[in-house]
Amino acid sequence: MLGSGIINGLIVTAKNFAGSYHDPERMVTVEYPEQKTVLPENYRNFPFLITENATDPMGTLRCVACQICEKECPPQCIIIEKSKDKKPDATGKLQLYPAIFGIDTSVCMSCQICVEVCPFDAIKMDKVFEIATTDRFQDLFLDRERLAKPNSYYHEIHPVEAAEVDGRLLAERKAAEEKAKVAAAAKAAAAAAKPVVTPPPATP
Amino acid sequence: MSDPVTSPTPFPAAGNISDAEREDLRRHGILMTSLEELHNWGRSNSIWPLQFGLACCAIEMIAAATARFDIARFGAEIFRPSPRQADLMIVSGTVTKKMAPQVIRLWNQMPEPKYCIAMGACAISGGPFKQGYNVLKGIDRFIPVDIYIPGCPPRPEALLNGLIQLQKQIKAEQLTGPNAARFTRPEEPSEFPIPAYGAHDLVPTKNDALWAPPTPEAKA
Amino acid sequence: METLEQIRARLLLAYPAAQITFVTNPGPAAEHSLLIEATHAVEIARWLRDDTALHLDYCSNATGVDWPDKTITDVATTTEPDPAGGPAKTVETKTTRLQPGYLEAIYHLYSIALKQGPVVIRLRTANRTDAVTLPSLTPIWRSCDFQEREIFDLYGIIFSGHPDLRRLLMWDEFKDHPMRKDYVEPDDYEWEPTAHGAVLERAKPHQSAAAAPALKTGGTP
Amino acid sequence: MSAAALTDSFLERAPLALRDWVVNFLPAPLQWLGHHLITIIAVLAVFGTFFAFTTIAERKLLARLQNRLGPNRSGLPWIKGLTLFGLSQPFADAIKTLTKEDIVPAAADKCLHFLAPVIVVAFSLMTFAVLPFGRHLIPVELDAALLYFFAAGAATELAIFMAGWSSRNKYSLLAAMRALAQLISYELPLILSVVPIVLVTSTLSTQNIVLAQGGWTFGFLPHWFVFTPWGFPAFIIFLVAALAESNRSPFDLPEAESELIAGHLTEYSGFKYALFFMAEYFGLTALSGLGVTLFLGGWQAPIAALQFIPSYAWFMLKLIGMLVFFIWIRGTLLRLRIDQLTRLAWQFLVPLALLNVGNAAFWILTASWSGPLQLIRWAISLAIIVIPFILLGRTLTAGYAPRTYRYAP
Amino acid sequence: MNPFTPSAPTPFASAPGPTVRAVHDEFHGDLLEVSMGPQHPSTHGVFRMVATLDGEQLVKLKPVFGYLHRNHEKIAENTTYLGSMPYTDRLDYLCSMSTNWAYALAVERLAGQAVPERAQYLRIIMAELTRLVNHSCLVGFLFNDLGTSFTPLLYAFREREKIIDLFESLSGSRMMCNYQRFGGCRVDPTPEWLAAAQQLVDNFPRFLDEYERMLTGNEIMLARTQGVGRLDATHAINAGITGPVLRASGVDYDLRKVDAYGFYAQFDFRVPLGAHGDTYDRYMMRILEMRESVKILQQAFKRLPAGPIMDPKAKLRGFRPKAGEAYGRLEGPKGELGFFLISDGSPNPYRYRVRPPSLINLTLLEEMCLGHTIADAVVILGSIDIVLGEVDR
Repeated sequence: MLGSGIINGLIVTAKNFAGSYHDPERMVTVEYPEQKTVLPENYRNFPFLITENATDPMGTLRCVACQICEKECPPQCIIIEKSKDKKPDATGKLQLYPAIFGIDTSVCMSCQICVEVCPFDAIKMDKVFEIATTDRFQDLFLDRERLAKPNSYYHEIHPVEAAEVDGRLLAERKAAEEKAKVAAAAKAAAAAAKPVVTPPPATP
Repeated sequence: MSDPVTSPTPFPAAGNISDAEREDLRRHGILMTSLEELHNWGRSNSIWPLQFGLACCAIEMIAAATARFDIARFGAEIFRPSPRQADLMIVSGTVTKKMAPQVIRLWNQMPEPKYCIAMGACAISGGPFKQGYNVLKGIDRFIPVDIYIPGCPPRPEALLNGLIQLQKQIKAEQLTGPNAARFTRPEEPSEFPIPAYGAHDLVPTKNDALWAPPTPEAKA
Repeated sequence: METLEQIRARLLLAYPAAQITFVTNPGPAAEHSLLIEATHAVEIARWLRDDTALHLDYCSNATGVDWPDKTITDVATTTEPDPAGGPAKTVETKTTRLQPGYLEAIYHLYSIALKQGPVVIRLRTANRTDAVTLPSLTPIWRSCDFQEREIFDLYGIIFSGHPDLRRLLMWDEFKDHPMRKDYVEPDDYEWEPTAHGAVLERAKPHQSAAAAPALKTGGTP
Repeated sequence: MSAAALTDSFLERAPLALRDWVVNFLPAPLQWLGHHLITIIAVLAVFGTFFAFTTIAERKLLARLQNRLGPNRSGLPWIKGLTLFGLSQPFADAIKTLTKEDIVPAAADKCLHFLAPVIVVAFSLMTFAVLPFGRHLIPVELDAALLYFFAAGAATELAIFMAGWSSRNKYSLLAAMRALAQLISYELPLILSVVPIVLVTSTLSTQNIVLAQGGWTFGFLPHWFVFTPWGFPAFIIFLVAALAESNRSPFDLPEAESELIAGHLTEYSGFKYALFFMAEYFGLTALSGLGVTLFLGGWQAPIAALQFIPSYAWFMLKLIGMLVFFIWIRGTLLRLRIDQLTRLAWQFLVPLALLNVGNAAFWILTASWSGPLQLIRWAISLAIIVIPFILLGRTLTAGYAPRTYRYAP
Repeated sequence: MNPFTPSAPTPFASAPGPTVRAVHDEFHGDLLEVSMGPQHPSTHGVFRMVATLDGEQLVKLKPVFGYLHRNHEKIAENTTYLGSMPYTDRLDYLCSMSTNWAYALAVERLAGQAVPERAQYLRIIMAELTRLVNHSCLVGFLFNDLGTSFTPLLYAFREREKIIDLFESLSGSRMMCNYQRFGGCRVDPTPEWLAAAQQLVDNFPRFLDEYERMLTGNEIMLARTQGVGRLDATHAINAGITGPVLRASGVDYDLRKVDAYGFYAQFDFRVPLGAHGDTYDRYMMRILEMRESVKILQQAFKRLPAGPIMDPKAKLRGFRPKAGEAYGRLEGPKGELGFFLISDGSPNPYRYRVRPPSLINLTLLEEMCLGHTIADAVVILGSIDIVLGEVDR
């Protein structure tokens, strides 16, 4: 009969109306500034740089200025300038570091490709999204100082991933140390066997 | 962007007293209000955006209006399709050169006081598509933008955050005095020239009176 | 479905005057194609659509490709017998030639009725400047309508016989064909804080004599 | 306490007493003027506030229908952290719209463009004059109150036409045309749906119509016209026509947002837009008030035992109920097309309303039937309306039915 | 009706819609030209239609494109193969997952790249979830065009948010998932994720039932959509219309069955077909396809094998396919989504072309709308389901 479809519709909306008072399925509003949705572990917004030590962020950047991310970044929003000198990284090896590292967040498309291609686990994705601003030239270009965040912060926002990365880095470091040790031992043995021959330069 | 020079007023009017002072008076039971405050309260709680989506960010703008995020809580769910009734233009998405004249025309059709939010990387700077030949590198080349919300696309919460910032900005606006809001000053333009379609690009490519990126010297 | 060679053979039977070249695709996809001479393109297209064994009633994709002029270095190796009777000598003669550029329109045809395909056909213009006219296949497959307009817009191929050949994406006053490889983008590089590589070259004139990337705020530690 | 004492209690008399008390301060020759002015101011104040809260109620109810919260944090300008559940939202909107720049398009007919919102508000307010808000509360006691109401109500559509025509906007023009088509189509069923009541009560006075609905069977079955076999269909026709007259969803064609931007309002900004907005709600409120008056017993209490609650409170409650129903409809239904809109009016509502007039006549003729005859009277009366309803409904929806689909083999 | 009539259709001879009554000739009335868009509430973005009206009736309708032409193809030709992947998210921004897949499919064909089994299953899961997102949003928008006060749209978005949350917790972004890679997928879902997805899918039919109860039988809805915007099969095929719009006209052509790309051949699902090709059929195709998608998803969750999600030979950086060309296509939620790639052996594609279903499905828009009113035109446009990012690219 004419009208039955309309009445069915009215019943559905009435159900939703009533449900909005008692059924959390039918009242899904999250009152944003007061309540916040828990961002998932994988959430990504803009990249940041990891520093090993929070007290000396610029001195302990993991980034070695290899410029892979600069090249791979699809919208080309990363700029890196290599340092002229080298300084020791966490393992004590001498490495280049970025004299300039800038990301233009007004261009960045949060695609995470920089993170994927980084061989040093130096750049990761941040979760901060409340960054509305009134001046795009000043506030949306992030330089090295504003990009650097300590490893502890990384653990805070991506606990699972950070633990995995740290484990991997530690294993690599250990392997490197083992190798160095073996090399040193071999060198020592060689030196003991043939004291006359000058040892070959140690390979890093 | 246009921060007028702050000159000290010798006799601060009621509207010019600071928040702290007002809080202090409040604690003593004195309600200090003024026409200005009432006006700003009304405007900041009734921001009707223009129903106008350009690209990907428009979906997140719609999402901000849906049940989960509910922009209605701020009194801003009345998306007016006609610019005549809108207070806020959310430029949500890539502004192409073909679209730019229309966007500026819409802005010109909006009555004062009006505000503009550039939502997402594309609206701010052209974003990932800035290398494209038909993409305008930022809507602020032609119209003044109050709030920039970076992200690609920004979460609906980020849009709400931008809206809250805009509300704060409106609440801090003054109607008179040297720091008066833009829309009260007759010398500030309300309409902006609309570029023409040229043979290779828009003519002109930017509004020089409005858009001045910092030069490296100025920065250093 | 018949192989492309069989189709070509049948086409040549039907249109003996037409020039139909088999274009091999060296990649793993091995989607070979038929290069069809422009003068017979419409008839051949109609034949492909109406042929009962093929019934290619659906043109999925029509696209333009720009092949600019290219200097090709041919290396010809010839073995010359040593007149002295020694081992034959291999001589490499390098000849450079200018391969004239052309614009190409590629159509991917399928059959919805027989659920088969694709058959890829190509049409080529004579050059990239003045002889850029190709016959439109829109009267055969309506789906080419917007796609051919797009090719006209972005590549500048003029499709004769198209019912409504206007620019599709760019505005009407626009002069260039932006998808061509030699297109120069308009200069709007005033603010490029992360310029490097090609972008830096374009941005340099806008930056001051210092030409240093902006925002060198971070000092060396 | 006797019934008379109940219906004439202090609360019932309070508004009148207050008015008389104020009027007495005036010199005698001016008292009639004061009398009317106070009435007008009271109506404006009450329904102005009512309008404000209708808008927030609509926004909140729609929000709840859509599983969200709706405006809830406007608060007050001078107290931080106070939200008042967003009840101050309409006042914020009012302040904003009042201070907004007013744009008149260069090409517009300036005079008509200005007049349209004024007229639309004026006429929609005039309709309140004849609504009996309570036992003793009626601004003007007119004998031809119903005629007056419809005359004033129809004028608002003309104002919409003025707005659409004067804006010189193509969308506005289309909206204006639609508004006229809608006006002509729905004025007829609206009036025809009221005719049975005039027939039964033989009066055009709204107050008398309400009085005619007084009384209860067994003390709890009110003698409202909606509970009669001719009154209920008339009420439904009235509801549909009222929705169309006030341009509400599903008949919001003149300002069809998804088709015509904002229809006749496209070129209106600031205060003038607010006036239209206000007029829309005034019109809706007035039509709902008329519906309450004609079909839902006006200010009469639903149960005899509840008579101690003053009559104007009952009127307001019923009015709110009607408005909530309209909001509910708006939250659910989709828009008709213009040809379907006119078809619904001319091929369905008008014939049905005409039949219903006959139905009412039958009801009057058989007023003396009682006992088992009463049942027959009900059955015949119901048949007169239900059978045509089904038949007309079938022709109206001929060719439209849900379908079943096949799947690919 | 046999859609495959042997005689060739003449595309411009007759419009498939009802013939336009020449009322204006009789009354010498003026025609009104209305430009709808690029800012219009129901053009779904910055699409523009220049409509010529006779009263309310359309006598001419010219679509105007390009307001969102953001040079995707040109940018992709200057970027590496991997670098274009996040751009494909922004093509059809409602269904980034399936657009990702279409691009990955084309590149995998171009490079001869194998994909492990688990990744294939994950791709199907993502593509079908995307279909649910797209179709539920579409019907929401369609009802918005039909004049509801956002209620169905908000119900649809309520469900969309649930799926979007899944995407976000897996890929990190709500809309721009950037999830597929050449040779597999980027992230392996955890068992908790799969359980949550399974639960969502199990509950989805309940939403559909409620939605249908609310609107499918509604008399106004029936009157507004049935018989509106008819499209017959012959014209539809000739105009290259694909996806649910084509199937609503009764043509059995679903690439999941025809090409059986991915592992679709192993799944049991049906392809719904319409009979009238009108707006109502197009709406119902979406509803029925969602029900079939739920079936596919349930099978996929049941059978999801363990194993790697990336082919070990796949390269992330320095990806250079051999010279050649490939056309990869799949059944996107909006129709046949194809990518045509020409490689010259360099890290960037020489030619990168998107075959946009949204654009080509608009080919017959004018013919479908003629003779109907302006109110129907927006509904017809809504039922075609376009996304401007894909139309203009």
